[in-house]
Amino acid sequence: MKRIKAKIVEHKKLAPAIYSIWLQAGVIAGIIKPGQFVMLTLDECFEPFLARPLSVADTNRDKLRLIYRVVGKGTRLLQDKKTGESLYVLGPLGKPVKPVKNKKIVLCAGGLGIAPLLFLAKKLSKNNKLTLYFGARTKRELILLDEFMPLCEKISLATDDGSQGKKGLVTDLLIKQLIPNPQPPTTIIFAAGPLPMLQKISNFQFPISNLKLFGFLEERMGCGCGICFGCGVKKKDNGYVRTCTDGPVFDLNEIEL
Amino acid sequence: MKRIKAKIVEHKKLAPAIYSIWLQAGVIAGIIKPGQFVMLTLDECFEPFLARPLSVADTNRDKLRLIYRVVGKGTRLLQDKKTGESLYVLGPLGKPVKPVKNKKIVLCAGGLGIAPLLFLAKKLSKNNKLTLYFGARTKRELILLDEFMPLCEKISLATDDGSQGKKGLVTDLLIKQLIPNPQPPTTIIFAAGPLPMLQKISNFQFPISNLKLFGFLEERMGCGCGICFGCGVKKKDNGYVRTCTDGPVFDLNEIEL
Amino acid sequence: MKKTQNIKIKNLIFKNPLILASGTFSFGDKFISVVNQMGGIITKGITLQPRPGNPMPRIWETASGLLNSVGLENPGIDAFLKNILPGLAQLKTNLIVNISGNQVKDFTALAEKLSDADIDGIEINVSCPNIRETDKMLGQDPKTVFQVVSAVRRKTDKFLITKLTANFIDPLLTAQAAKDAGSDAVCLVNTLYGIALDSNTGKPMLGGIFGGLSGPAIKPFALFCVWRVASRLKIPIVGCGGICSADDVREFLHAGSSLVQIGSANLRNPYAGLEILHKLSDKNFKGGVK
Amino acid sequence: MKKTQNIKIKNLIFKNPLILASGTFSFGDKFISVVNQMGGIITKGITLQPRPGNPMPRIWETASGLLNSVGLENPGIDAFLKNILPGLAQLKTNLIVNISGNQVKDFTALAEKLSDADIDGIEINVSCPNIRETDKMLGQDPKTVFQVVSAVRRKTDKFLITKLTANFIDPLLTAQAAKDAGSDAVCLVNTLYGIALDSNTGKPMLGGIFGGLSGPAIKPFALFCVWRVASRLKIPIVGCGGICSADDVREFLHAGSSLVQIGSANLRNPYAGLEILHKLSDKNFKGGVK
Ligand SMILES: Cc1cc2nc3c(=O)[nH]c(=O)nc-3n(C[C@H](O)[C@H](O)[C@H](O)COP(=O)(O)OP(=O)(O)OC[C@H]3O[C@@H](n4cnc5c(N)ncnc54)[C@H](O)[C@@H]3O)c2cc1C
Ligand SMILES: Cc1cc2nc3c(=O)[nH]c(=O)nc-3n(C[C@H](O)[C@H](O)[C@H](O)COP(=O)(O)OP(=O)(O)OC[C@H]3O[C@@H](n4cnc5c(N)ncnc54)[C@H](O)[C@@H]3O)c2cc1C
Ligand SMILES: Cc1cc2nc3c(=O)[nH]c(=O)nc-3n(C[C@H](O)[C@H](O)[C@H](O)COP(=O)(O)O)c2cc1C
Ligand SMILES: Cc1cc2nc3c(=O)[nH]c(=O)nc-3n(C[C@H](O)[C@H](O)[C@H](O)COP(=O)(O)O)c2cc1C
Ligand code: FES
Ligand code: FES
Repeated sequence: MKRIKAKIVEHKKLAPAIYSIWLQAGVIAGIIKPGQFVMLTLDECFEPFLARPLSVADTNRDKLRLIYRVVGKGTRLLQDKKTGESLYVLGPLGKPVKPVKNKKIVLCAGGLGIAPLLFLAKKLSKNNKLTLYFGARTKRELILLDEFMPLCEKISLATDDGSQGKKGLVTDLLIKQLIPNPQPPTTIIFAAGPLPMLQKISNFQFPISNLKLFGFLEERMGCGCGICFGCGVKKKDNGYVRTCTDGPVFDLNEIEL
Repeated sequence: MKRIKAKIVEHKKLAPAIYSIWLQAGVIAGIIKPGQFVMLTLDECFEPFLARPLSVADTNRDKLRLIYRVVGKGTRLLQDKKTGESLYVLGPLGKPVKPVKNKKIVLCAGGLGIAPLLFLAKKLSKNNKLTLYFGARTKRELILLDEFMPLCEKISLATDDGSQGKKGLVTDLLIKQLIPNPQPPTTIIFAAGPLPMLQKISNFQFPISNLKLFGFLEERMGCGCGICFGCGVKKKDNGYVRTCTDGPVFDLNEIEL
Repeated sequence: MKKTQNIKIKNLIFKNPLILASGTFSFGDKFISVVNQMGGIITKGITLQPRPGNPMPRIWETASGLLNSVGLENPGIDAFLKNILPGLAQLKTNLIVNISGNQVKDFTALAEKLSDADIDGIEINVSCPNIRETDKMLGQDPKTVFQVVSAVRRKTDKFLITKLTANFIDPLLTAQAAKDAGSDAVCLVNTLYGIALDSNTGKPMLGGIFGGLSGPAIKPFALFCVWRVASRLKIPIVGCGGICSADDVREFLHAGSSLVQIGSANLRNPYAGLEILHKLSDKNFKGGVK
Repeated sequence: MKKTQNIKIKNLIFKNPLILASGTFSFGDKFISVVNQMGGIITKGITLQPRPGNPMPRIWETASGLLNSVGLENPGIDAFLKNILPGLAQLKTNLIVNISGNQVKDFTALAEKLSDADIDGIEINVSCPNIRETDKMLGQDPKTVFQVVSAVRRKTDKFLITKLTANFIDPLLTAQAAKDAGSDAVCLVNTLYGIALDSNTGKPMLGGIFGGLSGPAIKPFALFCVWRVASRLKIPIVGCGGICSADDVREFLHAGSSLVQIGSANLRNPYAGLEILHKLSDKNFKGGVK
């Protein structure tokens, strides 16, 4: 794990309030894997005091790509940063997703959950068959589709307002399209998105034998690196695990959402 | 008094760590007078929490010019602001210098004290004879000379390192050059600069009858507008006056420095 | 802007829950248009004798807050009544006078002098960190709080707020004492103790050596104090500490305040009270944590 | 970097004044290279029985600080001794175990179990805002502090730090009690109480409802507590509260601390301790305010 001052090499808007940023992040970019994340410190000043967790959406040698939505103080500060400016990056953090082969991979993204799934898709597409279910509020937030196109066999879209794809929740779409068609027993679902989406998927009884079901959790974090015990997730068999060091990707059968 | 969101229309470096900034400050620019100042709030965030006082160095219709040295958190934030960005300006604050006619005006500036004296010089030069004594650390910090040139009959310079003008303190220069030459009884000295400079001038017994001696004080401020009682200056005849509402320009015979 | 709801405590009606805090808005003589739109204004602390205040610097900025050791600079009660109060007669809001002293009899005398004055209430400040004549703040001992408030109550029928400290004392104890002594409300909380030193020389940064810490930095603590007292004692609470936004006001109302005071935010921006008022919609708050 | 000076208190030598604060650096099992360069590390608080900790969220950011209601999540003393401590044997710095409990006999039992352990000291935490089994913190009563520290002292010769609160109690009183009971040092101060509410719904933001406030926000108050106790009582002080820079460390040393703890700063940046160490030159500090 390293903490480095990283220069912004590209910063662009993908949709209203959604940005993609490429950082020169040296060794961190070189070793980080899908499922992992970084913590960003945006300013020398103490407001905000804590660093902010963001998933890795892609890498390219010593460059790291993050995709974020502006929701509060920290992301607003990030939005204001210009190409050439720097910020601090701590990483890689969390456990990488274990590489798999010859599986049927179902990716289910809600909103910005698409970001970590892009990195994952790039790694898994060589040796597996990928399907993407992607839901967003509206057409303009269905970002990154051109990048998923060459990676996936099939892409199904949903929007809250029906402006593109099915109108409604992506989980409904997933269940409706997946279930009538028997799935191979090698199916793995990776879900990333808001908590209600993960809960819905976690609670649904998929009629798929041997189904593995992983969720990308975005629990509120203190340190991001295992030292503050601030990010516990309840295990089904009692006790807490840490999102930051035991996750953030969890087998949804093992935890309580 | 008003508080307005002011756009930066020009921001440029005059010397290392010294900047000139022009703000679109609407009505504030229109009514502010020499001797007065503004308080700047740089950020929505609470660090720094308080606004920062800066003297007015010039105006042009609805535009306001400030000249500042980067010394800490607030001025560093200001330095980072780009043309087109905005900040909050509260003003006009403080008492204007009373306009005078047919006087011999001696301006004595130490460092950034030159900023408020520029605005004053522009107003007084029409009806008075001006002399400028200006001391700075080094040649590069002898800023704004080209703007003072047309306003003053005489300019005398000093630098700490002797890189331009006399080597040494501007106060020594002032005393040395002013005193051997009898001055008219209509002389007014306006001094702006660091506290030790003002103290030296205040304590010196100028052999000039009817000499008026004014100093621009830069006491640490809370509100800048008379509501917190945080900026008292001790009067010689006991009690405190407020730098922000009774000053910041004071008759140096009336206060204790 | 929707009209905010009147709040009535005892006989006093506040047109909205926002009060400008003592020491952060002069005597109500500045920014009159702001003052008039607030629910009330509390004057700078007044003492029996004039006080010149502490040496400079009196303000030291800290992370998301500030220390002050203004030291209760004020002209004394007689000069206040004679020179300042008449100028406040036209104010269109509740005018509350903040009083301070070293001992019970100071407060008795102050209350007596104010009992016929044209003011809407008195805030009894037993929590000023800049009163140095006594080793402890008066407000650090429930018995003393009871004595001070009783003494004032005997002299006047005016609306009384007792302004409490949470420095080294559980404000629940002193709030109970203030209530028992007949205070109509309590203000929670005054500044925390604080000090700043020059990291090179060790010299204190404030002329008064130490001072009171205020601003957003203390908000979670102030809110805790309000929440603690509100959930255990029935007395109207005026919340105070770090309030800078309409959301902050809502938090304090939820925690159990009936009114709030805006202090340091005025230093940052003298129009803060007004801006907060404009953002405060007419939601009908019910006290208590959900 | 110049070498910083050793600090010796009782029998224990600290190679520099920087200690990683309890609860902000796991058990010393993470970032070992950082831990080894510090003057010491204090483990997450350990209790007699395992504790699962509080529900989420456990951390809530505030202006220049944060609230935590982690709730002393820990595996309990037996599991700590069996599973965690052996892994810490190679640490090249002072390992101090922070212990917490609801009553005196918890501390007695904890001290007994630790008395033969391979550790350099014990920090007695009587100031945790997240112990909810009792209405008051143990550390809010000087008599209780005396009892707890005496009980631990009877069971062990180990270096003892008593970690005090300044919530609603003058730490001078509890520092005196800790000293009288044989504590080798006191740590000033643990977190302040704090709460945050959803401004719309009034719902508490922390799973544990309220929590402890830490970070730069509380620094002026923590420094005041150190300064107050240091100027009135002779006992080594470990300063704590909002320390984020070498200048902050110097301020605390000037105020009268012998050592300091770095807490929240580690959450922001786990290398904070190391960065502060690099900036701390070998100035020979003399305690006391100039
Ligand atoms: C492992 C991990 C990976 C993440 N990856 C991404 C990513 O790739 N792209 C992205 O846009 N976001 C991601 N997030 C969420 C992101 O960290 C938050 O949006 C961000 O920290 C908000 O910071 P802020 O200062 O702008 O908002 P704040 O001002 O702190 O909060 C604004 C609002 O967002 C809510 N919020 C803040 N943090 C969280 C959180 N962790 N969980 C739930 N609600 C929160 C607050 O309650 C508040 O309502 C990730 C979070 C985690 C834990
Ligand atoms: C009426 C008035 C007019 C001023 N006009 C100008 C001007 O035209 N140009 C200009 O460059 N500066 C001017 N100043 C000074 C300016 O306000 C400070 O330099 C500025 O506030 C520093 O802010 P900061 O956040 O960068 O520094 P901080 O981080 O707050 O402090 C950095 C250093 O500067 C010192 N400092 C900060 N404020 C003051 C102060 N008011 N007096 C003395 N020392 C201080 C601090 O002690 C510290 O050592 C004026 C001050 C006043 C009161
Ligand atoms: C500069 C300053 C002066 C103050 N003077 C007084 C005073 O005279 N009397 C008083 O009761 N409180 C005084 N206070 C305390 C405030 O009224 C308020 O209780 C405190 O600052 C906390 O609120 P805040 O965080 O909103 O500022 C003063 C505060 C400041 C910042
Ligand atoms: C997340 C977190 C967990 C903490 N856990 C403990 C603990 O288990 N035991 C303890 O004595 N103090 C605990 N503390 C308090 C810190 O050790 C420290 O005293 C306090 O945070 C003030 O210092 P700071 O402002 O540098 O953080 C914790 C603090 C934080 C932020
Ligand atoms: S965020 Fe600190 S332990 Fe996970
Ligand atoms: S700075 Fe507040 S009264 Fe002058």
